[in-house]
Amino acid sequence: MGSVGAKEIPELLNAEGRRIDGRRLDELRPISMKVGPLTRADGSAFVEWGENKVMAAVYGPREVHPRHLMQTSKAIIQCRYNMAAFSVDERKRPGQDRRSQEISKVITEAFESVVFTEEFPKTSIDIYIEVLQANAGTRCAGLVAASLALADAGIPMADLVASVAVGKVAGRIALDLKKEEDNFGEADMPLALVPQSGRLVLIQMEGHMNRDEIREALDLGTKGCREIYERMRQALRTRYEVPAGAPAPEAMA
Amino acid sequence: MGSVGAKEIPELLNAEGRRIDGRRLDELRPISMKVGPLTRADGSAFVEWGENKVMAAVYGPREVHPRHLMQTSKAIIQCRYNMAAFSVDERKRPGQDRRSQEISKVITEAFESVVFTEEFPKTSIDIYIEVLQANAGTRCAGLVAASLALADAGIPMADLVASVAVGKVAGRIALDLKKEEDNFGEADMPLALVPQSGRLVLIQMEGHMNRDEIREALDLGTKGCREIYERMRQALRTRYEVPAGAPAPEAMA
Amino acid sequence: MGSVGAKEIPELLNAEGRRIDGRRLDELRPISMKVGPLTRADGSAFVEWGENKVMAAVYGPREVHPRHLMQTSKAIIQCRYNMAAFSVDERKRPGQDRRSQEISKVITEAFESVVFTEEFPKTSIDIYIEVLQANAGTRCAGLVAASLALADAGIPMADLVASVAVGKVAGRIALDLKKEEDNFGEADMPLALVPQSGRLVLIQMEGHMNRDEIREALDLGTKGCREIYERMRQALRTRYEVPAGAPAPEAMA
Amino acid sequence: MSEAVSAEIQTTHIIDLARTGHRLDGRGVDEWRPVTVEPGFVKSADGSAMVHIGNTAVLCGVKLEIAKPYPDTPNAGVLTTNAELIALSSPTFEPGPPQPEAIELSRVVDRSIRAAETIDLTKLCITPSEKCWTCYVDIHCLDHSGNLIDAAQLAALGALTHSTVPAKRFGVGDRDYPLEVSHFPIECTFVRLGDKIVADPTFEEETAGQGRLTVATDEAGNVVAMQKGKIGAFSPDEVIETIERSFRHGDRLRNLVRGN
Amino acid sequence: MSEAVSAEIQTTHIIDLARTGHRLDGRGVDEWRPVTVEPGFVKSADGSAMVHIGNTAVLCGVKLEIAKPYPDTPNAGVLTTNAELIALSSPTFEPGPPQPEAIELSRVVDRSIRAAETIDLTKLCITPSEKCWTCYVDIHCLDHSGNLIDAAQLAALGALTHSTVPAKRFGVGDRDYPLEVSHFPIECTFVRLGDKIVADPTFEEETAGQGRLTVATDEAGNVVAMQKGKIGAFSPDEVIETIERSFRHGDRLRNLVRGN
Amino acid sequence: MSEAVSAEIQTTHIIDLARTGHRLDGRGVDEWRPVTVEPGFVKSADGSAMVHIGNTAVLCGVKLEIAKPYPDTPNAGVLTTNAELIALSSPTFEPGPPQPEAIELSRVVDRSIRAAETIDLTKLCITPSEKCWTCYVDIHCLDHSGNLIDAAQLAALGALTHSTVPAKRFGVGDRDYPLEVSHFPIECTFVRLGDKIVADPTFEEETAGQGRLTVATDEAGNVVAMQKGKIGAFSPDEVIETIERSFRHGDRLRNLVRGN
Repeated sequence: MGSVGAKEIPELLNAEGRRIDGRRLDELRPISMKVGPLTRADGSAFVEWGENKVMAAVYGPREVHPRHLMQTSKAIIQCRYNMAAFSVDERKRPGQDRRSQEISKVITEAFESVVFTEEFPKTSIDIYIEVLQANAGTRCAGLVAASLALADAGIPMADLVASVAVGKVAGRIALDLKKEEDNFGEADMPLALVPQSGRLVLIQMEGHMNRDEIREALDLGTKGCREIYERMRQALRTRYEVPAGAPAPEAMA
Repeated sequence: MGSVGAKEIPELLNAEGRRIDGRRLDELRPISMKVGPLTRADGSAFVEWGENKVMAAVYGPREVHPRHLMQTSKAIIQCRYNMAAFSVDERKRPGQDRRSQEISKVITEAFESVVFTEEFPKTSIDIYIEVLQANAGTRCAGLVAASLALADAGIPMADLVASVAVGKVAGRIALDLKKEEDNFGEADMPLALVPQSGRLVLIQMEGHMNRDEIREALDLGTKGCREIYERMRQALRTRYEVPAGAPAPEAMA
Repeated sequence: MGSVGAKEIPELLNAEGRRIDGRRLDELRPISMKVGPLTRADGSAFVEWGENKVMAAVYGPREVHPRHLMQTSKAIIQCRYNMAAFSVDERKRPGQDRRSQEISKVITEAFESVVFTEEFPKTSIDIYIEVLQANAGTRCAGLVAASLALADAGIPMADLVASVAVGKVAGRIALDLKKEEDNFGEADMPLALVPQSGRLVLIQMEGHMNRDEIREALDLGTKGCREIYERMRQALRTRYEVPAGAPAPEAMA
Repeated sequence: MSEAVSAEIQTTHIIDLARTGHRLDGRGVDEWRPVTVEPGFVKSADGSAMVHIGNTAVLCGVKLEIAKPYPDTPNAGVLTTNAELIALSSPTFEPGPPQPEAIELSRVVDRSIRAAETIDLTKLCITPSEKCWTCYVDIHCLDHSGNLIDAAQLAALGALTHSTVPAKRFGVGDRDYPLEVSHFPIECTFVRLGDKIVADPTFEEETAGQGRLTVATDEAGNVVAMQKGKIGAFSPDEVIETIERSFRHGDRLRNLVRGN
Repeated sequence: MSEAVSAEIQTTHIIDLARTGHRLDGRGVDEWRPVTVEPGFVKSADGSAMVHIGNTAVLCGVKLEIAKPYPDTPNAGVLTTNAELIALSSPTFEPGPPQPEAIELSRVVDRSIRAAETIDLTKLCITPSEKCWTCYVDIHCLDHSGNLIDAAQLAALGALTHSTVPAKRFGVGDRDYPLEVSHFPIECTFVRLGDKIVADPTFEEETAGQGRLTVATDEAGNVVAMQKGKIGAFSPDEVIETIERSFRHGDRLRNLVRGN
Repeated sequence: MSEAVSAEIQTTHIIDLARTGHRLDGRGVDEWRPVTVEPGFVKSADGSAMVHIGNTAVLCGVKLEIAKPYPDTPNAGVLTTNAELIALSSPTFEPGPPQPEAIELSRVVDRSIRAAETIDLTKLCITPSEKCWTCYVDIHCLDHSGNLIDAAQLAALGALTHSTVPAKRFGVGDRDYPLEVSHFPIECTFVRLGDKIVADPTFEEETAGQGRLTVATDEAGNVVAMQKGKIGAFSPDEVIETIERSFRHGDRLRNLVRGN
């Protein structure tokens, strides 16, 4: 959106209603999730989603550092979303830029809305998300990976958080934008859903959508999140080899 | 002073002894002071002085942050003088540069010389000065605004601190330089006076003045500070609607 | 080593086996050591070695700053190696660059290997090394100066640490490289020796040396360190006017 | 009574009040505090506006300078938004580098202006690949009594709307001329208090809030930006309802900025 | 039992074991954990390799960009190595600017590659004094289970060995071509445990270690870099012995990187 | 006895002594410690001077490099003064970015040199708008035993007075030549101790001091810079008296720097 000066705009939707990579408007990119790939972290997950590769790790509940952030009535959540220098086309200088800091903040707030932080006063639950290869939707992939890592670490929470972006591409509402769609589309709206409550804990949006389009996008995004949610539960089942259909989310602690 | 490479020097003093803006050598620029414009701060003041606009706020006495600066026998004063990016002709990068840090230091020391800090051990009195529009003499305007904000916050002090700059312009000693006079004049000397004791708590100077000129400048500057002082008392009276002539400075606490 | 694009390579070794400054391969540059030149520090030393001038100061054992680095079972050593802006041909920006930080780390570890840190739990021993004029081998000169400053501060240690660099110049193993030899030679290997134990507490190396050359370099470097060690003992004797041959290193505390 | 306890009591009180459709300052759930926009407050800026929303005060200054276009946008100028949550404005802010809250503020304001194509950046190009205008939008918060985002966005839009391109001063034109503003996005922020979603929250309401939602709408009926913030959640229906309310408030505030 | 006390007991246990030639994970003194090198892990990089040494995981990505040569090396490109000990990889790391440990890591890896003349930098020059390639070697540690230096160096060498120079993409050539790698230095790290010097230390062995020694050797029988680290000391004879062991391990690991 | 209490006792003692015109080290109120200026201390600098005032030791190095003039001063070179209060020089300093004390020091020294027009910056221009000399004045405090400002200013003036412009080395001239120094400002610092104002304060006197005043005078009878520092106040008459004393000391110190 607003890509001033961009030269050639690819055909984002063909006559058959297929997108640049052959997907339908309501179709997710291929996704695979691996729970527990890291040994030092308390919980971890690796998510490959389209051409995104994202690793997440969780440490805690543990001592708060720096100390002055400690809260006496609950755990604090500290999330750090970071992109590897080589994860994007043009090398990104190492360190947190403003975009990373904003994303870290909204992801932190999304998880603060579901983790039972009051069970661990005076501690910190630290979430690290590393984007190793990026192709639009990294914050959603990061949320999914972090959700799995939190479950892997045994952090009690109301539900897994599922996430996907929805947007407007060639005038149509489309699920799970890839890079070209994000760059040349008309709108992008990352969402994160708590499936059991049906409420959104992350909403961002940029571009142009009218009332009806927003409504359609929220519907499609919610549906996409529920699809992701099932994959997440499957990944956790695979990890722990629990019989299918069993674990109520409350039991994850 | 020392403006290397400057192109055109304006006529700073005309045949009638009038300055670039029509003032006499011993005349202040127009000044207005408003006490208490901010609601979150414990004390505040807004000063418009010539084309300067300066806001000051005081917080405290309050907990010291960072902790290791705490002093067991008295309050510390932490003053931060800052210029808004848009306050000067060429945009100033946000953040403290070396000039701002030096000014913050000398203003801090000026107030440490009059505030009864020993009454509030282990606390901090924080003074924030924001220059919103700058036209020479901002540190003096900031001192005046901060003085009023301290009084507004009820911080006990020996006296209000009054401040003005004096300088040398077209070979003559002049009060309260404006930007062109500061840029093309021969010397600039900001002063801050404690009127009741007749002592200076801030003195800086740059340029060229001989013994006699310095003497004359100190006289004129002291006189200017006393004039400012009366305006400050008036502004506080207006704020608190105290009958004129009443408040002994010790009672300001 | 690896000086890409360097224009003219000087003749580093002449037909008589003499180096660019007339030294033999196993010969040290002139060296002078002064113990205790500074009055504020607990211990200090100034070393001129070839065209290097290095000042070292030691403070402590004293309170640890920042606090969270404190160790309950021993003193921590904090060493900061720093180059003055004017110490090198092309002005160095003030502040610690990555090279300085690495050198500070390896010097810290060298001294942690000999200082009896367990005698001073919960304290810090701070070593500051300032390179005022640099001409290859500054980390070795810094180690020597710091060693003397530690002794001057009365810090108990197993032994003085002696240090020298050895390298490969025009195909031959040479002691104590100067700048041209370092720039145009084939290898550089700074060493720090604990003479009484015969063990190395600092080893770094860069360049090309085969097995035999490494062996020869370790021999020559060890020998060089022992020569430096004698000079160090002499400098301490001069400072304290202790009869020659007396002080067992353990008694330095 | 400790500060934490008193804050918790206030939070409970604010939420209880909201349940009955009331607010601490007597406003209705969808009612704003008085809003004023004062353009031209700072003479040293190329454009500026002081905005008050109740006691909340935000000053924005715009400066234009000449720079080189970015290699990937050779035909466009540059827009840069920066917000400073200076310690003067609130006891909760500290001096130092921008904290996440300030970064989010500047990015959310920037996003509304950029997404709405408020400024046509190609018109800020002077010579392609060579010379362009960089437009700095600097937001200076003076009194943080709640709803900084909307005050900051209004100040930014107000400052841009009354800005001058200093072409003559920089020697790239015969005269200075007004900066062209193509679209007027307005950002509206809400917080959840129990089952109510209130507009234009005060500082106390933000503290008590259980989720914050900001919606930017333009004059053509588009949503151009959204941001959910703070701990809390919204149902899709609540989002839709909030968007409708944002359209209504947006029209009124837009007229205020444009001086209609 | 406090964490410090339990760490001390483990240290004593590890050193006692070593005295008898044993290690916690059953390896011999000179035995390595399984090593894998997976090139091409990251598509967005011009070259990359994921390296595992046991549980230790390090990812390296190489990016080439066009820059101006340094004035003192007008005929050469630039090689820049950077290592991030990100907090994800270990409970002992914290977010923030690189700490001494990360700086040492990147400098030790860089030194082996630079000293061995792995990349002929003059071949990265495009137009002398005007244009050259800057080759960024970014090392991202993912799981710190000991011996990060060797994993990082192997990842860097692996990524360089499988890198493409994007000449076509940057418009300075007709086609992208493989980056030429001239030499293959391999770094081997050891720690002292009592009187034994063990290869490829785990995290626990590094913590217990009484001195660390890293030796980089090339395929022609040269030592190209060394670094002693941590508290502890080595005799010259021990250094010589460690070098011999590094030559042996180096040959095996070199084949792994080169895909032989 | 705590450190704070012992410092307070010393302060009281110093002020009591001063009342009777005495000082801890036996000097008179207007008496300086021995001053030495050693030019050429550092060979790697283009100019340098080591200055001792009693035990206080400050080293200044000057380096000249080629740069581009600032757009607003196309016919002038650049002078940059930087002071490092390195932790080596005093138990009260810590490593890290310059603190306010170091910033004030460098700015006060810089102000005297700049205001006195010590160096004619137009003579540092090589090609207008294209090329000029940047003159870096780096001040390195080695032993802080009081009166750093005067020691630093003397070191800076001494280094500049004995500097060489490396025109040949940088290929912009046939030969290196001496930097031309046009004026010789000298800074003199005083602290108030009760009703006395003493010259050249020691570290202990600065700690006990109730206000510090620095006056820079030139060889033509001008005051060129002043700075009041620390908690305390001065009457206008005291300022006048201090200026007179600065003129007297200035003449003597100026001869020392110029080697007369």
